[in-house]
Amino acid sequence: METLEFRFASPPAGTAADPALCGVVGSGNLEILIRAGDDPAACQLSIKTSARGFGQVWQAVLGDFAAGHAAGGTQVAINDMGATPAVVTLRLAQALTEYRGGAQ
Amino acid sequence: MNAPHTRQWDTLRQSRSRRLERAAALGFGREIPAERIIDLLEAVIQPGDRVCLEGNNQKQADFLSESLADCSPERINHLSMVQSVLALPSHVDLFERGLANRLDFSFSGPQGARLAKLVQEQRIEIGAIHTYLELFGRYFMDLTPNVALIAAQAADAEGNLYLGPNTEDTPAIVEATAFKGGIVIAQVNERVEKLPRVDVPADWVDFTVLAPRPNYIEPLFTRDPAQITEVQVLMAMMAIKGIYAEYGVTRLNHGIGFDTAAIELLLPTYATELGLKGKICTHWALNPHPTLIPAIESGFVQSVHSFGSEVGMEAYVAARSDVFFTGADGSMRSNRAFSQTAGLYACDMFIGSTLQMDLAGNSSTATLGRITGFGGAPNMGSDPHGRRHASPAWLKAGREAGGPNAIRGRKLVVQTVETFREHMAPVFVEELDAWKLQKTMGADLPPIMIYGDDVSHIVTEEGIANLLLCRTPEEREQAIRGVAGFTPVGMARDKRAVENLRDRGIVRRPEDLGIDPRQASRDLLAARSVKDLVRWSGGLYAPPSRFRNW
Amino acid sequence: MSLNDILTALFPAGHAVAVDRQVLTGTAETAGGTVAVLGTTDAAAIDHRMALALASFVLDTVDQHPGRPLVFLVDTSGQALSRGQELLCLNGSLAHLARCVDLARRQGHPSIALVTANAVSGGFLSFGLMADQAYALADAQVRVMDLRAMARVTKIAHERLVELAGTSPIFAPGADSYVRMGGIAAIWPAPSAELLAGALADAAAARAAGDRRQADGLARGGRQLAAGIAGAVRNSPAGA
Amino acid sequence: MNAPLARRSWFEATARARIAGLLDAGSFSEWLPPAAAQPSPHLAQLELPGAFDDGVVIGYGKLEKKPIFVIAQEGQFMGGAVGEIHGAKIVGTLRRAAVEKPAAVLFLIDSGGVRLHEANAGLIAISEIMRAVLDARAAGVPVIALVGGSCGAFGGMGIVAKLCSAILISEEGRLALSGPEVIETVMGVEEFDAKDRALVWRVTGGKHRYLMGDCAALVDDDLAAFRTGAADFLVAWQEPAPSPALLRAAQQSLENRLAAYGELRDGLDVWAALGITDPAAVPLLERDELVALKEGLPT
Repeated sequence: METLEFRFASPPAGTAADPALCGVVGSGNLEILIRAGDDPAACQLSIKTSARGFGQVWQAVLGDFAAGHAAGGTQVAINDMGATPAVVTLRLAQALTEYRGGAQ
Repeated sequence: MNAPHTRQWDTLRQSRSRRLERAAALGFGREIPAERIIDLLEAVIQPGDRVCLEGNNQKQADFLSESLADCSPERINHLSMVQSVLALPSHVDLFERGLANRLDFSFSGPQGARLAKLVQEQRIEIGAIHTYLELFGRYFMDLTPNVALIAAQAADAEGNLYLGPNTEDTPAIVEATAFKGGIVIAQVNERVEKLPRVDVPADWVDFTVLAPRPNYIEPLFTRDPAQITEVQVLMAMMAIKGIYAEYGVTRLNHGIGFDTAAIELLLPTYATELGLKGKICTHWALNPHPTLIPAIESGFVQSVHSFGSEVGMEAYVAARSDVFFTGADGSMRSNRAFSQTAGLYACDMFIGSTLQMDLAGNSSTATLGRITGFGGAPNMGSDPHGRRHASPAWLKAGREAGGPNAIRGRKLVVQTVETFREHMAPVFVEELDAWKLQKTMGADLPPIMIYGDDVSHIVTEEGIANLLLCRTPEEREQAIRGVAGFTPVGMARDKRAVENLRDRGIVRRPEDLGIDPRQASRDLLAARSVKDLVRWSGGLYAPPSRFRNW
Repeated sequence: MSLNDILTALFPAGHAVAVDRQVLTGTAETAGGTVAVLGTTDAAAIDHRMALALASFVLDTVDQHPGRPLVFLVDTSGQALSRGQELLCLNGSLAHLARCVDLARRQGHPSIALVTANAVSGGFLSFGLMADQAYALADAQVRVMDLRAMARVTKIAHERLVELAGTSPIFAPGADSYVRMGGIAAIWPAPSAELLAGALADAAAARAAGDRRQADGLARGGRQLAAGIAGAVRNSPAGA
Repeated sequence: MNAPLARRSWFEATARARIAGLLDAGSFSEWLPPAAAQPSPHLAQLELPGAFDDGVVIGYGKLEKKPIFVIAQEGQFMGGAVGEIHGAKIVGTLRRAAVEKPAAVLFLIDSGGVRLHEANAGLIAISEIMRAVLDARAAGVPVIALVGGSCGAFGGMGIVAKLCSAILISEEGRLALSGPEVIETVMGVEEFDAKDRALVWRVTGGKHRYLMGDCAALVDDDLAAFRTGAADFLVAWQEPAPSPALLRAAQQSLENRLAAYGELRDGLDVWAALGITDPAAVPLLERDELVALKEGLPT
């Protein structure tokens, strides 16, 4: 297992009432928990992943997410069981939508 | 001038007669008792013979294969084997036990690792790895069998054969062998008074043997919808909206796999919502995929011709004779040679998946330490220059590739892949493993399944790359990198060049197609379990036990 | 140690315990009076017949001898591994046995279990662990699975499991671990009438206190989370 | 035909989706929700990522306006297996139910039993769950097991299921003690061919358990069907006080069953012995047809 921490600048996501959880820690899948963070202009992420040695890929995937979405002011915790970047990207988008109350 | 040497012009026929006489001397008639099969094989097969062992994609002459492997290597050796598929352990036993030493084939699947080992130990000489059609073609040129060992469902008293729905390769094998002085031996599952239909006439068959158990048939094309992922649903949506709809693809073949199963299961839902019923996917060269049932039941499909059958689909196929090719007896007749021909010449599109793709778009399913071959994909996944008839999809693709004045069309050859496979293995690579494999195996060619210059589109979760519209090798490379996601190949893209390609519609993202990835839910699948498929079929589909959860 | 030696050591005042195909049932005399003795021997793999025989004996005791303590002697390698057994819902018969032990408790029968040799998973769950308190002889094997099999199933290196087993009672096989986890009350160096008398004396109090195993596991340092979590659930806001 | 499209599969749904489909819309509140929880440290010690909820979701809500406690195991996380935190969450919920007396506890079981990575904690936790189920029931709170997930109810959780007031099961659901793979590994493929899935279901599957009376109801693999099934069951059910008479009757019926079918090895044989004229057709029957078949059987 590997633990990774990232912080990216991102436009503010707006305030959400409740944390949101998306996905399940199953083979090739992951769970993402989004809750309010302390810096409205940054998205903080912490990842625990079963697959070692993919820090650079995570950085690229998560960096793209933070740049492409308004995810500032959030704290994102991920438990990963070998999800591919495609799944991670999809799940992040779903989790953020849910966090912001289902708004598209 | 000397008197001309009198040449014998019927050595093949004479050889055949001697073989039959040897069998007769042992007391054999045309019906061979199973327990004496080895005596027969040792009587009619000679050292150095070319033997075609019917190993198909699905149906296997397993009893004859095991029996041949049990023959004495002192009496039978130096055989040259020709067969489509090496699927069974006994297929490789022949080489390990010293009966055979040369092989021409198409696909080895599960035996790929043992085969690679034998090659490295120089205990087997591989003539070539073919596509199916190529191999069948060579049966009628320079690889005509002396003896063919085939599998049939039933024989009658005269020796006529009924092949059942899994006709597959049998007609091609028998025709090549029986009409060039060869011997045809068939294992049958049953002897009956009256056959449902005659697939092979008795005078093309020399011997039949009632096998102790029915021939093995692999349910190769059954994909459990429960295993289709959201990412595969997303890619299927993109393929349908960005390729099927845009080109109006009516005639096509789907490769095997969950990616294409997802497309089949989106036809009754997503494609119908897009108003595509009747406009796409009407005519197929395809095995009876259980995942096609919902599309058939929804009225999408007019016709399906099949390479082989699929275990459990027999009753369904028989009950949908407007769609499938069925005999007067009601049951399906498949035929790999004809269906491959249809796939090559009569289809506007092939779509399939691969394990690796390089920057030129070459794709390969070869992995180190395994020789697997590629079956029929290279036939279907190639643009046939011999095609002369037009269709809207073919013309559109041709004009995209060659400009408005193009003098021929193009087949759509689509590769659909998630950028990473399981265990984070990248699909997009700088160099295919096939090149290393070529070196270690000392082969003439790297085992490339589909050549990059045949590929028209690549679909990944990141988007669609239209290679037809690329004008330079550099553009092709950036188009491929532009959909290669977070693989090293994808991350090494020239971002400005890719954005430029996107502006020109060469690279298209889901949002460019009006698709929100968050809509990619398994709820869109017309069936989400094998049980759903059974329901769609009205109870006619009877899946094999291993696919059941009831 | 043979079953007879164990019975003699536990019940010097005498016992009438019969063994029928690995199932033992009977009575014995203790300082506190007659007790019902029941259980299994020779690492029995519990099947329907055994579970029903034990359940029947518990029900008979409840019917005929109100309040009589139950002493379970546990030697089980787990459940019978058989298609025929599963066909008739083996978990159902084991659950039935557990319900009978639970009923006896509610009807005022104190109960203790003594692991004499082996206690493994399903067999242990169905009666040994249903007693008010469980004990184990010093050389008894108590486990879900041995480490080699566990390494195979979890795909974690055997060496790593051995290493962790030295420090963590969470998965390390052995009666010691179960004591630290709160699942077993104590380990007996040898079967003895004195220890039995003490255990029977404690059983009534244990019965009244309810299931204390989480608290015991916490107090003994083996199971540091369970008690707190269960308590947090109790104290979470709102409810029915 | 659109029947498959209308269904929302229980088998496929996550624990959270099952709860959402089961209870009155919007009525569920979670105890120890992910944001307030920590994954299992024992898994972390073995270098495995945990889940915030440790694979089980607990809380309260309403079913047809009745107050309900819910326990839902997540079969996709480590096979729904019971570890220390997972088990303690279940035990805590059941103990709270015995005190607060909701109309029922709905126990959505989807588990292979003990989590081997935390084997001792898991085994003891299951024992605690067994006692807590019986305590809740003795307090008059029905505990209803709902079984229809991909992991079924196996091992200790198979025993727990059978300690509940009733089991509602789908055809896809399985209920047993040892997994077929375990039996095959130890006893050989002749004893139990785990790859013969039709056989696995004939021995452990929902239809067989329902026909044999081990499960109170057979429901379709559909969230709405489980909801309706649970609601209907609660309307009709009065939780009985534990009594020797009840267990005597159960003992008698189990003994009769063992005597009658003890030598059989396949559901087909049992169904024939039950008086079903065409046992081979049973696996293909729809739920309603099977329920009608069972109701028409000689008793």
